[in-house]
Amino acid sequence: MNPAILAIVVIFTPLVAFATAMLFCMKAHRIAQGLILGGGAVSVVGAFLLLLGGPSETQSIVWLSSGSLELSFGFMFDGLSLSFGAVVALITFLVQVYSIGYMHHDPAKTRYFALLGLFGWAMLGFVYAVDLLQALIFWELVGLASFFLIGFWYEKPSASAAARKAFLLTRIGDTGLLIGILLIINISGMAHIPALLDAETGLTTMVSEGTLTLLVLLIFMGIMGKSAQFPLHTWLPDAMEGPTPVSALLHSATMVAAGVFLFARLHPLFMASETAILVVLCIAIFTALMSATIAMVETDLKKVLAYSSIGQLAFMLAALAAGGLLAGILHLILHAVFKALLFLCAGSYIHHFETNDMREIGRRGGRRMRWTTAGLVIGGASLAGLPPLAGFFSKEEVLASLSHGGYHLIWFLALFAAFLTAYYTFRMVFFIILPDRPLEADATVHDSSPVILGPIIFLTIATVLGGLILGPLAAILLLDVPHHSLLSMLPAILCALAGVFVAWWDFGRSRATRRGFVGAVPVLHRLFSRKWYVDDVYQAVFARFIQLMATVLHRVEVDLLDGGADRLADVTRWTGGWTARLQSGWVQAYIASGVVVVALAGYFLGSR
Amino acid sequence: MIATLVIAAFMILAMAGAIYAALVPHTLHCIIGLGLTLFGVAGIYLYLGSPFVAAMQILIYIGGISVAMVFALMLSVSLAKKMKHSEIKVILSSIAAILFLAVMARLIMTTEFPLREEPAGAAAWGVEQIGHGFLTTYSPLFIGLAICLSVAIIAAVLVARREADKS
Amino acid sequence: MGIPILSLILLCPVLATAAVMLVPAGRDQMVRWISVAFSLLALILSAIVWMAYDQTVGGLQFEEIVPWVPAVGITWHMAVDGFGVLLVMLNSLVWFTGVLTMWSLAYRVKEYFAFMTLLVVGVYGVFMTQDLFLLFFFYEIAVVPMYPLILIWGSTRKEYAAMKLMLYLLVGSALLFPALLAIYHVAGLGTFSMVELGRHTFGIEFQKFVYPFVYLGFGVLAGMFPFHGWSPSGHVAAPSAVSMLHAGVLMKLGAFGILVVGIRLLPEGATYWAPLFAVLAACGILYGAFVALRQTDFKFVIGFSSVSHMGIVLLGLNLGVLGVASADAFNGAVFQMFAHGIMTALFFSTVGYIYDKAHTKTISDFGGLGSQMPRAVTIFIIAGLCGAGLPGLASFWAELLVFLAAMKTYPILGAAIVAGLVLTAMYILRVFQQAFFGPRNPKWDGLTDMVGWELLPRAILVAVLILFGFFPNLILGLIDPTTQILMEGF
Amino acid sequence: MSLSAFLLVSLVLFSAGLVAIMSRRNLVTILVGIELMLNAASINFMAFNYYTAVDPVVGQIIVLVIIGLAAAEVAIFLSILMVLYRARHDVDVEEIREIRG
Amino acid sequence: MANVLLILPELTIFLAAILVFKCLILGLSVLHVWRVAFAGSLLGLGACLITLGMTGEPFHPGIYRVDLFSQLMKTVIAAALVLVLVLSDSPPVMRRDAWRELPFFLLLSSAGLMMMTSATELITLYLALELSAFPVYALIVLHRDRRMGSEGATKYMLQGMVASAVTLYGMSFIFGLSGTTYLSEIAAALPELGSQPLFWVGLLLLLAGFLFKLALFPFHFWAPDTYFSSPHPVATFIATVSKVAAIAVLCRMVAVAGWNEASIDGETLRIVLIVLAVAAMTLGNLAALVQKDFKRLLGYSAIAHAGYIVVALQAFSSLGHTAIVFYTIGYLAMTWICFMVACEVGRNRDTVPVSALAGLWQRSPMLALCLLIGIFGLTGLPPTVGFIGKWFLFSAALEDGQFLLVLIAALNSAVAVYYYMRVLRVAYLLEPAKEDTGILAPSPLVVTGAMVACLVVLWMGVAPNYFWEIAAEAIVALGATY
Repeated sequence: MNPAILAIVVIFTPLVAFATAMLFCMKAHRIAQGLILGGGAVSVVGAFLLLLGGPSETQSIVWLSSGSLELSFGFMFDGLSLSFGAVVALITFLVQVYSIGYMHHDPAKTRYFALLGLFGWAMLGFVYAVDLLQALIFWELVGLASFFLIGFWYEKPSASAAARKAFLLTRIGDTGLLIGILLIINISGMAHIPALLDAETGLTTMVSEGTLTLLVLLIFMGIMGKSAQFPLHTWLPDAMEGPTPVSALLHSATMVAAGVFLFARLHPLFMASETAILVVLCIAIFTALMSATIAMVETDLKKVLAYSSIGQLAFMLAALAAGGLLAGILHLILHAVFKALLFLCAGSYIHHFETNDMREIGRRGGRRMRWTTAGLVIGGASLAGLPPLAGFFSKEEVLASLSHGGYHLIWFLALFAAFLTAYYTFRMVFFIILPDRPLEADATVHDSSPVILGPIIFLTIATVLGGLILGPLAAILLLDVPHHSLLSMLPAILCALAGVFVAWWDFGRSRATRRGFVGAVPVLHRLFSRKWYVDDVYQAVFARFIQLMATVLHRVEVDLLDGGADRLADVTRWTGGWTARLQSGWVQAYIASGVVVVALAGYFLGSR
Repeated sequence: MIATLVIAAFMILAMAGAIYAALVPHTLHCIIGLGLTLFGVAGIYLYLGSPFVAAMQILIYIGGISVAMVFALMLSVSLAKKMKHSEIKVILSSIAAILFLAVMARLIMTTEFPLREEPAGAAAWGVEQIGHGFLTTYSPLFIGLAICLSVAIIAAVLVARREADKS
Repeated sequence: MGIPILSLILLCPVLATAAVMLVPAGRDQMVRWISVAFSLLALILSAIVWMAYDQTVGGLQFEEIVPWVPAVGITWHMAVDGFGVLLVMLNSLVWFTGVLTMWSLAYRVKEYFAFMTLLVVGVYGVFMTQDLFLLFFFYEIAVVPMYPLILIWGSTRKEYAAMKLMLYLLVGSALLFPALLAIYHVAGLGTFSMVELGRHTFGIEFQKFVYPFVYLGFGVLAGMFPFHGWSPSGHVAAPSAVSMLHAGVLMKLGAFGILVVGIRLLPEGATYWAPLFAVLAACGILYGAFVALRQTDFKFVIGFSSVSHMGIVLLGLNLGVLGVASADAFNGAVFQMFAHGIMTALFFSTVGYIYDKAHTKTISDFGGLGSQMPRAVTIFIIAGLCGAGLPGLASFWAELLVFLAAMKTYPILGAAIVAGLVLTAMYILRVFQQAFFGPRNPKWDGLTDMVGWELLPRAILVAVLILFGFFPNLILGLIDPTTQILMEGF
Repeated sequence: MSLSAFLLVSLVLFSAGLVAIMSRRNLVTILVGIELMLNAASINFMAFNYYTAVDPVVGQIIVLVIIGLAAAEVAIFLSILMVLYRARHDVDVEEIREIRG
Repeated sequence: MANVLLILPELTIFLAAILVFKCLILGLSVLHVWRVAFAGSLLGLGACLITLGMTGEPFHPGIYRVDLFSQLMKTVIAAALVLVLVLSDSPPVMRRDAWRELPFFLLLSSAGLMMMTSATELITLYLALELSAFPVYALIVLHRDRRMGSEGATKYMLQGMVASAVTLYGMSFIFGLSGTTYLSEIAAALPELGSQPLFWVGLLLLLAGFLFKLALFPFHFWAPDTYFSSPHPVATFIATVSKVAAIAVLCRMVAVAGWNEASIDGETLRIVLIVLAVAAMTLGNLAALVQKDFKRLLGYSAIAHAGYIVVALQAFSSLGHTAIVFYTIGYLAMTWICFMVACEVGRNRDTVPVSALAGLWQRSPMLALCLLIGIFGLTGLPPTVGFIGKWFLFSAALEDGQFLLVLIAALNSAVAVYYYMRVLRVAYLLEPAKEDTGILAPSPLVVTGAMVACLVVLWMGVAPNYFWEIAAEAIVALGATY
């Protein structure tokens, strides 16, 4: 089958499902659910068929022609898009299955599933996009889907505020991306990605080093917005207001990864500019450290996972920036798998205990939920980077690429971040499985329904066997498989184990203080728990500035422009009043003024 | 020589009468002033060679119009009552009038009119020329004047009659 | 094409006005059916024109020339190029949905529909005519009925708003009046036909002198930045269908006038003045967005968003004139005219519905409306997102093209405007959050959601937005050849 | 006597008429002013007739017409004056200022 | 015989007047008198239409000229007279015994005005001016409120007589300089005369009388007061018929100076006219902004429209004159409609305040629609003749580069929108006042008159070609006199 038609099927079935669900079966929940799941299944099968079909040349048609400008719409079937497309389709389908259980008793079920369908369409459209502009379009549609999904329970004020914040911050990032793309189109006259990336005739040859850095940094601004890197990351923790499957799907595995994917897609461009790489590395490593420190003091289960996602995304970006294309992509895929697993387990707990607080879950017998706890532990271990699991392989690759790239300081800081990751992950695990108070004996805690557990189990298996995909992925990406000596792997493993030990020391032990080593330094503790005051700074600076400008211009409108016009009208009417008073009713005055004017006119006529 | 003296006298009489009529506070004196002016103007017409028009002037103007004015005055207000004559109005109006006078005088002085070689002969001034003119070339004028006078009379009568009813 | 289809389209509203006037008093339903029938007929005819328009050739088609006052050189010269076809279709769409939106009007229905259809006559006339005098003739016919419409059927501060609107627009056309006459006399061709006037090249000094009069004259109606005072208060006071026509179509009249008279007849003048007016338009975009942030009334927010979006149209026109990226600029400007027209019509139609039911327009009164009126809210959200320039809806392509041209001509200015998009998103989302999301407000429990026929007009507009959002080449194919022709001047 | 002398006399008469109209209080005296202005015009016509006119009869006919019209004018003016007096019991120009604005 | 045929219109009107006078004397009923007068005016209109095509000089050549221009103007005057008579069928606003005299005086005045249009000799012109003025003075006095009627009449008469005296004075100078009183000979002697400043001052003084009738700037003071104080039909007559005659005479006077191709440097007079026109427009529009009385408002709008007409007059071009003739026809119809509404609404009121129009759309939709068309016309908005009329007027001015003047005129008409629209606001938005909520049912004759007038206003506005052709031919005929 021609890959283009298959791609169309993969991408547009979720859209069709979304449209039919929204328009026709708002009331019929079951049909809507079935439609969306069917759409999800078709796209999974299609994506894997495409993956098995292997890379083929891109196909596109001219979508918009204005004057000399030709913007195309089509699909790229290289290794990157096929592999990530398959992962996205798979996880979307799993979350849809999971949501059946999770959203079972929610009245607006149809709208939820329809929005998932919309998201599926947007994300897959973005992954296979061939044209920068087409990528931007689906990029913003993904943002839209996240807006609706975060604000799904719109009756909760905090949810709608979070949705608005998410949309605005991603929007700020998108502005940078849009400006970058517009400049690229203006300079190169085209937006066709393969043509841009072409070594001989691509963008790099057309433009000087300085402008290329500017363009690339503008695009990175978009990535920062979408993948929640340092300046624009504050929306991701708030996005946890949305239902947990949404957090699992969008805000950990797929949507936030779109930024990293775009980075990987335009990798040659980034590599061509030194300064850009340095900037990305610094931002990435700072984000990783910052998010890890905040996660250490966070008590909300989903918030911890959110901050860990920010950290892991920073790792991927660092790897890509350091030149490790394979490392970045591998970590991207594997992280999607085990982070989705962690979120689904968290969802299962929250679904059962109706609370996000880790300690509460632990105290009320979280560990009695066999499969969920197993998933949590394995997911946590993989996140920490313990050897046999998927996380270890991808983290190893990331650290290796950093050291190969020669960025030893960044490598060292990354190691420290890995240590912190392991620490807060197992802090979370110990909170849940080793609660400070002994469990009540008769707490009737039973594990979630099979429809929730199914995806968890599948992902657990995937996390365990994750490491195996290294070979085939390298093959499909046409990259050679890197071989690391045991010695080079040692520092990563040691850090992970140290992290686990310190976590056990602070939280696992029966006599543990359960306040974490950071508790010792109250200043740092407050800094981290207030999320480095970033939100407050934004609120104080930007929000107030916008409001101020709005008030000032509102005053300008009311007094100057509008008021000015009214003043002018009053003045005219006032002069009208006075001219009317000229009409004094006094006949002799009339005649006198007539005579005077005629005399003056006579004088004027006479003098010429 | 005497003729110029006589015409000068008539001119002065006319101008003095006019100014007197304009400025005297008492109403009846104003009409008397008008009478003098009209008499002066009649003299000027005589000098300008048309005795018939001078006669008409005296007959209609002094005989008819001035007397009508006196009757109107008697009907409307007691003769003796002297209207308060406001000074400012006189000053302002005379300024306007003098302005007009100056402008026109300068113009009259500076333009040279296409004078005829010698004034027309007496024959051209006879009454039958006027009659001939009225009936042939200027017939619409004659008819129009007749209509105009009759309309004025009818209008005056209809307007000024006692109202039949107190509506 | 044999039959004079353009005059037929123009005839529809004329006949509608006449028919409505002849309907005996009290028969409101009959009045409504007449208006719907004629507007539907006009819509079909415009669709036929769209289909029959030969896009490969571009240029003026469906030409009808009838001498009107030959002694002075006025001819009934009706013809339509790419832009004309698009805007005639816009007018038909907004008219048809406008009539449906006002279906529930009960107060003095006969006069209402008479005045409204008169307005539509003016708009059709302007988009179709190629005669300078008839352009100004129809331009004023379109402005005239606004006063009685707002005065009698308006709402907040209607008398003040109606008078302000009328004075602003007529002072604008007073500026235009001598300019058009000057163009006619200086050209000395003895004809008002814009085709000949277009061929005649005017003196540079003359163009520089007259162009600002033309631009300001038409710009006032197009809601250009410093003189937009009338449009927000006009929108707020006008009944919903009138503000649909007003913001949706009337403001495009101004922009179309600038394009046809200012840019086509006075190219050098346009190039000379373009930088100043481009900066003004850019200020308009940001200014409109900022002020919209502070508004407490639905219609005011939409009013100022119209000012902001019309700023994009004017920016596009001015950038096109500068010649750096004129193809994208002109295409973007005309596309935005259409897209913004449909979007604002949708906005006002929905707000009109909400106002009819809840009788209040202040945003803070509502809250959690999503639960009571899900359909109305969804439609409003679609319109809002289109305003925020979201892909998949028509405005995205228009704004993209204009921003593209802006980036090429003035990169810093372009960047500032693209940043302005965030502001647009901010005030749109602020409205969503305050009015639609948030806890359910029991006060509005009595509100009923949109029923079948109420949904029809809004559904049509949404479908159009999405259709041209997904397939922009449908429009660009139509207007691109005309832009090429227009571009020869720059 | 030269033509301009006559013209000056008529100008003086005209200006006196203007002053009378603009400054007098009693409407009858204002009528006097109007008569003065008409006479000024007649002098002009007679003077031009005597010095410059192609056919001298024209001026005389004009003056006769003017005299006729002046009489008609006086008739209508005084009748309206009577109505005014009957309505207001005075003929003062200062009083009739109700209609204004 | 041919001569009689030439002056048929004036003759018919005079005969009708005499007939009416006979009925007056016999003391027949008001209705009978009115019916005779109305029939007479219709006959007069018929006569004008018959003689429309004829040209000739009935009396001594040069005094009284009958050509297409004068006959067109007479037809317009006759039509206006018919329309005014339609409104003056026993109007309660006049004294009961004056009802029978109203048609008589109207007929006489119209006859005088008709004579004015074709008089081409100065003194005939003056005589016609006086003849048309006297009946109007008489009519204003016959107001039922004697105080107002007498005051209004006196003031109007005073200013009228001063203006005609000034005109006469101006005529004397022109007679002196050119030696003749025939316009054709004056035009022939123009080239040398043009150099004499006294000639231009004389011409200005001559125009004073007619600018007074037109209500242009220095002589405009009478318009608001007289419109306010005179009975409604009389005000209609003054606003429409006498204005048309004034415009006709002004066109003829300016044509004397010849059109710009042959004329000498009439530049200075043009500057004076421009200044007067701008002053009239600005003063008229500004003062009207604060008016409370509808007729007084129409007075100020008449001053403003005088300014617009003089803007075209000062162009001294055939296009300008054609535009003026075209606009006069339209202006007559528009003003008549507004005054018709004033007459109907203020039937038994001494004055017609704008508040009396309140709720007109409820009291009589037909009148409201007519008012709408009339007001849109006066404002100069498209479907009506006001728009295209103003377009041609200002086009004439702009033909020789008066951009600033046209801009001022256009801005003035934009300011005028304010007070015109306030009238519509009162008529269309407000509820009728408590005491006058009765349904207004105008008589069928008035309704037909209104329909005809509205039809003319809209027809000329939308398809002006027919009227423009006639006006152009008339101006060609006017040009042929010199």
